[in-house]
Amino acid sequence: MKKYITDFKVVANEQLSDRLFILRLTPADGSHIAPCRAGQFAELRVDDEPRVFLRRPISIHRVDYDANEMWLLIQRAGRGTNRLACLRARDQLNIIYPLGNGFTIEEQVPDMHYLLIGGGVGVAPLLETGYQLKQYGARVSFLLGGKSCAEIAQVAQFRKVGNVYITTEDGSVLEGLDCQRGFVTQHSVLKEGSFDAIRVCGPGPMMKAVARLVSSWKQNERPHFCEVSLENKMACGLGVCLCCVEDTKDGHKCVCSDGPVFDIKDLKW
Amino acid sequence: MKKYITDFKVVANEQLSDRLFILRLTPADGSHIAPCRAGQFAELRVDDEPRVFLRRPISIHRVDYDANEMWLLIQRAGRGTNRLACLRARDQLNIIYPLGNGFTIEEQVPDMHYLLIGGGVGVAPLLETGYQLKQYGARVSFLLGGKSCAEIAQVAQFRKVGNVYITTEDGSVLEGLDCQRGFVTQHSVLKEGSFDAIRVCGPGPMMKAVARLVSSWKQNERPHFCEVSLENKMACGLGVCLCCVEDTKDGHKCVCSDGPVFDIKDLKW
Amino acid sequence: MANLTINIAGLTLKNPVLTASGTFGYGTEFSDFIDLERLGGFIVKGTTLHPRQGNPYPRLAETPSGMINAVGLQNKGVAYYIEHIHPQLASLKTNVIVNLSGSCIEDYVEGARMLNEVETIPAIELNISCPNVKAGGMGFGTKPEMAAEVVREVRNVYRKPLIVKLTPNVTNIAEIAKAVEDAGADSVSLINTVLAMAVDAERQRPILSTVTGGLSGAAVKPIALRCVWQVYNAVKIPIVGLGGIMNATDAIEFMLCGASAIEVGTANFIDPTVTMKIIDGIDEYLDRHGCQNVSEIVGALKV
Amino acid sequence: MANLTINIAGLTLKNPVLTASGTFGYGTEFSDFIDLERLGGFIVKGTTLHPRQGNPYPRLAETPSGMINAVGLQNKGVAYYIEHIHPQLASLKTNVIVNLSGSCIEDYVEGARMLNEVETIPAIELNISCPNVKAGGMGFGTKPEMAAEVVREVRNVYRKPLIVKLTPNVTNIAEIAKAVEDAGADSVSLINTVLAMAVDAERQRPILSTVTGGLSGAAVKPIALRCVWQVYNAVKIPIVGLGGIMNATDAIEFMLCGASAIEVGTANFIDPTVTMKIIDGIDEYLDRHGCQNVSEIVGALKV
Ligand SMILES: Cc1cc2nc3c(=O)[nH]c(=O)nc-3n(C[C@H](O)[C@H](O)[C@H](O)COP(=O)(O)OP(=O)(O)OC[C@H]3O[C@@H](n4cnc5c(N)ncnc54)[C@H](O)[C@@H]3O)c2cc1C
Ligand SMILES: Cc1cc2nc3c(=O)[nH]c(=O)nc-3n(C[C@H](O)[C@H](O)[C@H](O)COP(=O)(O)OP(=O)(O)OC[C@H]3O[C@@H](n4cnc5c(N)ncnc54)[C@H](O)[C@@H]3O)c2cc1C
Ligand SMILES: Cc1cc2nc3c(=O)[nH]c(=O)nc-3n(C[C@H](O)[C@H](O)[C@H](O)COP(=O)(O)O)c2cc1C
Ligand SMILES: Cc1cc2nc3c(=O)[nH]c(=O)nc-3n(C[C@H](O)[C@H](O)[C@H](O)COP(=O)(O)O)c2cc1C
Ligand code: FES
Ligand code: FES
Repeated sequence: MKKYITDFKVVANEQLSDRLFILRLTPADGSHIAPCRAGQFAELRVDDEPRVFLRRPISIHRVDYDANEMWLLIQRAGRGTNRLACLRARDQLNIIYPLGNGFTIEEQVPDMHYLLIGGGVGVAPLLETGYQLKQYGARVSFLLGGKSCAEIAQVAQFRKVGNVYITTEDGSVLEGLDCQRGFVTQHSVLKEGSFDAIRVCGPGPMMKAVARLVSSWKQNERPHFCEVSLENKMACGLGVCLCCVEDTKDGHKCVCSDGPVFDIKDLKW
Repeated sequence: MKKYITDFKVVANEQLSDRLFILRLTPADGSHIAPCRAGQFAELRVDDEPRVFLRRPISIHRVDYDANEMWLLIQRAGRGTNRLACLRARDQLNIIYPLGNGFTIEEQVPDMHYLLIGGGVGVAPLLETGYQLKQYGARVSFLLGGKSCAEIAQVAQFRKVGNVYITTEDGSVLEGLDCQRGFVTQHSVLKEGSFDAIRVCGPGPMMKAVARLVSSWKQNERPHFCEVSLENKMACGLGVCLCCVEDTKDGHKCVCSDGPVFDIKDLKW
Repeated sequence: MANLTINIAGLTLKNPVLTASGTFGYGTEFSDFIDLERLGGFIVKGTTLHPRQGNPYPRLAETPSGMINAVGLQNKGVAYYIEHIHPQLASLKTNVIVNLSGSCIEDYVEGARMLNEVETIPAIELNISCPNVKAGGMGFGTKPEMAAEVVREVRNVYRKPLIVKLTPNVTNIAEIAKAVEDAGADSVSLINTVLAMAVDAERQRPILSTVTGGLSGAAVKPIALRCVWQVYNAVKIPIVGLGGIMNATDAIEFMLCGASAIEVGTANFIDPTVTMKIIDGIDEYLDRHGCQNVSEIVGALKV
Repeated sequence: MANLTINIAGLTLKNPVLTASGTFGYGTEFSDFIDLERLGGFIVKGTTLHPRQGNPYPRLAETPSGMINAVGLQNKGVAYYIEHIHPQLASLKTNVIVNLSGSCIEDYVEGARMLNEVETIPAIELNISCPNVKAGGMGFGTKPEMAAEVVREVRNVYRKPLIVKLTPNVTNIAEIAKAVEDAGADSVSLINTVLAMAVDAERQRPILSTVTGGLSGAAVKPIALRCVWQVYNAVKIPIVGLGGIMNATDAIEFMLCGASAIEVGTANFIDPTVTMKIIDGIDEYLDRHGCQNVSEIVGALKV
């Protein structure tokens, strides 16, 4: 897919909580947002922050082509994201996008039921993924985990797209949703045979737990049955510096260009 | 004099022209501004600008103790001053002040007539100098030079303190003032015997021209008859790094701590 | 519009702007952003005779105005490059230069011999300065005799322009440059990365899997400029300057210090279009300073 | 409140935070901002046997995350220091260490002999690494034999703790450290500045009067950490680490890599109170990590 380097203008910066915020962006020159595949990401240049030298990779949370807006769901983690959190409407942001491969969407099999599992800010790429899957006629459910309900972002948005199941470590619940105490792998919805494909994005341990759970399942024999979106520190985001490698069964692969999405069968987990 | 490191809050940033602006500052914690001597300067930390590592020295333009405000008159010169130009009301600015020695004010001789000569942004320290001289009962006149009238800043402010004489290279004039075409050294007011002391701040060639002109005068035998305020790149502003030296008759002297004000008789000009 | 053409080591560059090995992949990754054929040339990823998996993860640390990498020459080997990658680049109307590394002299020589046979590879950059490999790499670049020996042996089998890439991690870089010049190098490029380290204080661990790695980016520019200047005063062969070049002004500073051409590395990560801006900026500078030819500014520093 | 006391080379520091020579004047310039007696100690301006005017102006260039200086050891000489400056500092309840430089071995020895007599000077830092002087300076620090010789000669006349300050501008800093250890140094401090250069592209001139100068500040931290780590793995004497320390985390990184104490240099220019924040930050870190003594983190890096 063709990549672009574009100045975006901040339409709004919505603070969801102390640590989470959503940047709604539109190209500063009024041009159209380029087509993005679900699960792809963007590299943001963080200006005005002396301690940030490299761009920061952020998943594409949602592309609203009608409003010509790209949404990014971002968690403050350090210098770069703290700076981004200060952006105000009309500020500009230089972005390279769309990057990486994205989740596989089985375009030939329209009635598949996908479970999209997210933890923490890892829910970010799942919203656009849900929308795109629905466009191809798939059924979509979300399983979102967090320490407490308050930490699970964008639940209302996810409910617009499909069923939402929740696990919380503290047992807190959200009205009207199937909330269970524990980790995502412990939710009763996550059972062999219930879903045709699984897509996961979240903390490494969570993704590994899901991978362990599903790898004995029969469906797991299908290609792309379970895909995970990995993170890694990145310098280029373009597959040229080889800094972001994951050690796969096929040797070192770049998370930025061979991933961030990998089939768990290709990983050494 | 005791030095302070203080967070100031921007009260207002007044754009005087494309290149010149005035920052009106007050201590963020509401404390009183420390006593400053005329001709002293401050070291400003420029945040949020990756290409600025060191502080920037800026003269103290005016201290209004009643309003508890310090004014800085700044000209955009590069990365740091461009950044400062973007400051908005309520932004904060970390400042070390007051630094350097300042102009000599002859406290024992109250009826002296001082001529304060300024060129370009070099007029900055002269406003506070004028006020302090008047406080000691001295008479003050200003001789301000520039390419054109439009480039001479703060004329109205200077008129509140004393007579203002102007030279412009393009011959442009300001209503009601004695404006002459040429350089400051060519203004008719600048004549042997007219003034008891001269204080100069401006571009190096201008200060040297004044020094050359007056050094044959009889008054020049008085100590502190003609003082100039020098510039130099600075790292510390405290006299410890020895980066900002001027080669004087008494060897290398630090512009930041032995100066910025020097008696022309001590310089190798 | 000044004439930007420059000759180095028998190689004609349409302008002095190259890209640095390991920071530009095989060029094609940038074709969405820039016109590769506008470049003076580009230098592909570090290549070794045998394939290498490189170092374990983590390979990257961000530092003030720079970054440290510990990639360790991950690549598929010279044969694979010649057979599968180069054919896609061969028709590009620019110089596609191969960066050749090795862990012993025999590997360098064999790699160079193979590359010598490929007509569409106009030159090689001999990397005797990689700080990220255990055997060889920088080892060859830190001793004048060793550096001279590998260059001499490669020179025997390699008939085209031979650029030797030097490390700044030495007491006297001019001495190394002189040694490789005497051994037959047509040009030297410098600097490779500066040996460095980053620590995660909270976890009390090194950030890189290899503990130390190579520092690049804006932070190293002052060191690189000094190296170019020292080498310019010691050798007669043309110099390719690099290290922390982020914009046209930086590039011009290197040329004033004696570089006939420059390479852009880490800056490509931050702005993939930066090379085009640098070419335009050099052009504009030459016009402004009344220069007809870019060569007029090479070594033009007034001291 | 962990115990911050640390012993280096027979010297007791109430905490590991010192200030670097040439960046802290004679300490008193900072007394408006900090309580000097809270410091583990400070190292005064580089001092030579004979007075020196230093280099001509300009002496300063700003660089990405750093600066280059070319001061060239401007100072009034050892005798003047002992007679006029030291008496004002002698009563301070902290270690006032003198940084001694020289352009020949005799000068080092004579200076050390004089300083040895002053009871209130608890130690000297022997600067064999200044890049900004023509004769001597860094010259002594780049060759193991030369370094060893000057240390041996000084050791003969100097009976108190002797810290030798090393330059990073060498191929193998561990080898130099080993040589000075063998020659009798009680401790090594590193790094001095990195040889560097800055150019004014518009004026086509070097920015510094001396063309090259010494790079310091945040930009050099990754290089300094690497040097400390290399030396820590080579010598047994305690290490004083410095180079680009801007905050407590940086300081802790150096200690994890093997520094028993640290020096704060350029950061003093940007925040004159930074040393106090570093002391507090180390204290807080030790508490958070459950350490009783600051010595527990020295060399604690898990590799
Ligand atoms: C493909 C991809 C997609 C991502 N999508 C999102 C997203 O949609 N929303 C979001 O909030 N975050 C996302 N991240 C993580 C985000 O890139 C990091 O949180 C960010 O780079 C941290 O930068 P910082 O300057 O704020 O923190 P720093 O000050 O650089 O570091 C703070 C902490 O974050 C860690 N960190 C730094 N960079 C990364 C990285 N690239 N990956 C993981 N940890 C890192 C550091 O080790 C440190 O512990 C994504 C990462 C990748 C690789
Ligand atoms: C004691 C003193 C008082 C000063 N008072 C004022 C004042 O009241 N108002 C004002 O506008 N300016 C004043 N200056 C000058 C001001 O410090 C510089 O213009 C400023 O530091 C430039 O920083 P920059 O980041 O904007 O420019 P940079 O990007 O750093 O440089 C832009 C240009 O300015 C030159 N420059 C940089 N630093 C200095 C410096 N310290 N002195 C002279 N030239 C420099 C550079 O060589 C370059 O050509 C004063 C300087 C000194 C030493
Ligand atoms: C991620 C990365 C990989 C690199 N790989 C190589 C390599 O394979 N061969 C080589 O000679 N230099 C390699 N280098 C060094 C660069 O080519 C260049 O010499 C160095 O980065 C300094 O230039 P810069 O500051 O412009 O990046 C690499 C640098 C980086 C950052
Ligand atoms: C302006 C300046 C002057 C210096 N003078 C000396 C000196 O006289 N003697 C010395 O050993 N080191 C001197 N240094 C080097 C510092 O002590 C220190 O080794 C170096 O700056 C690295 O530390 P930093 O990055 O924390 O500044 C000087 C450094 C600077 C910036
Ligand atoms: S970040 Fe450079 S290859 Fe992935
Ligand atoms: S700026 Fe450091 S001594 Fe003047």
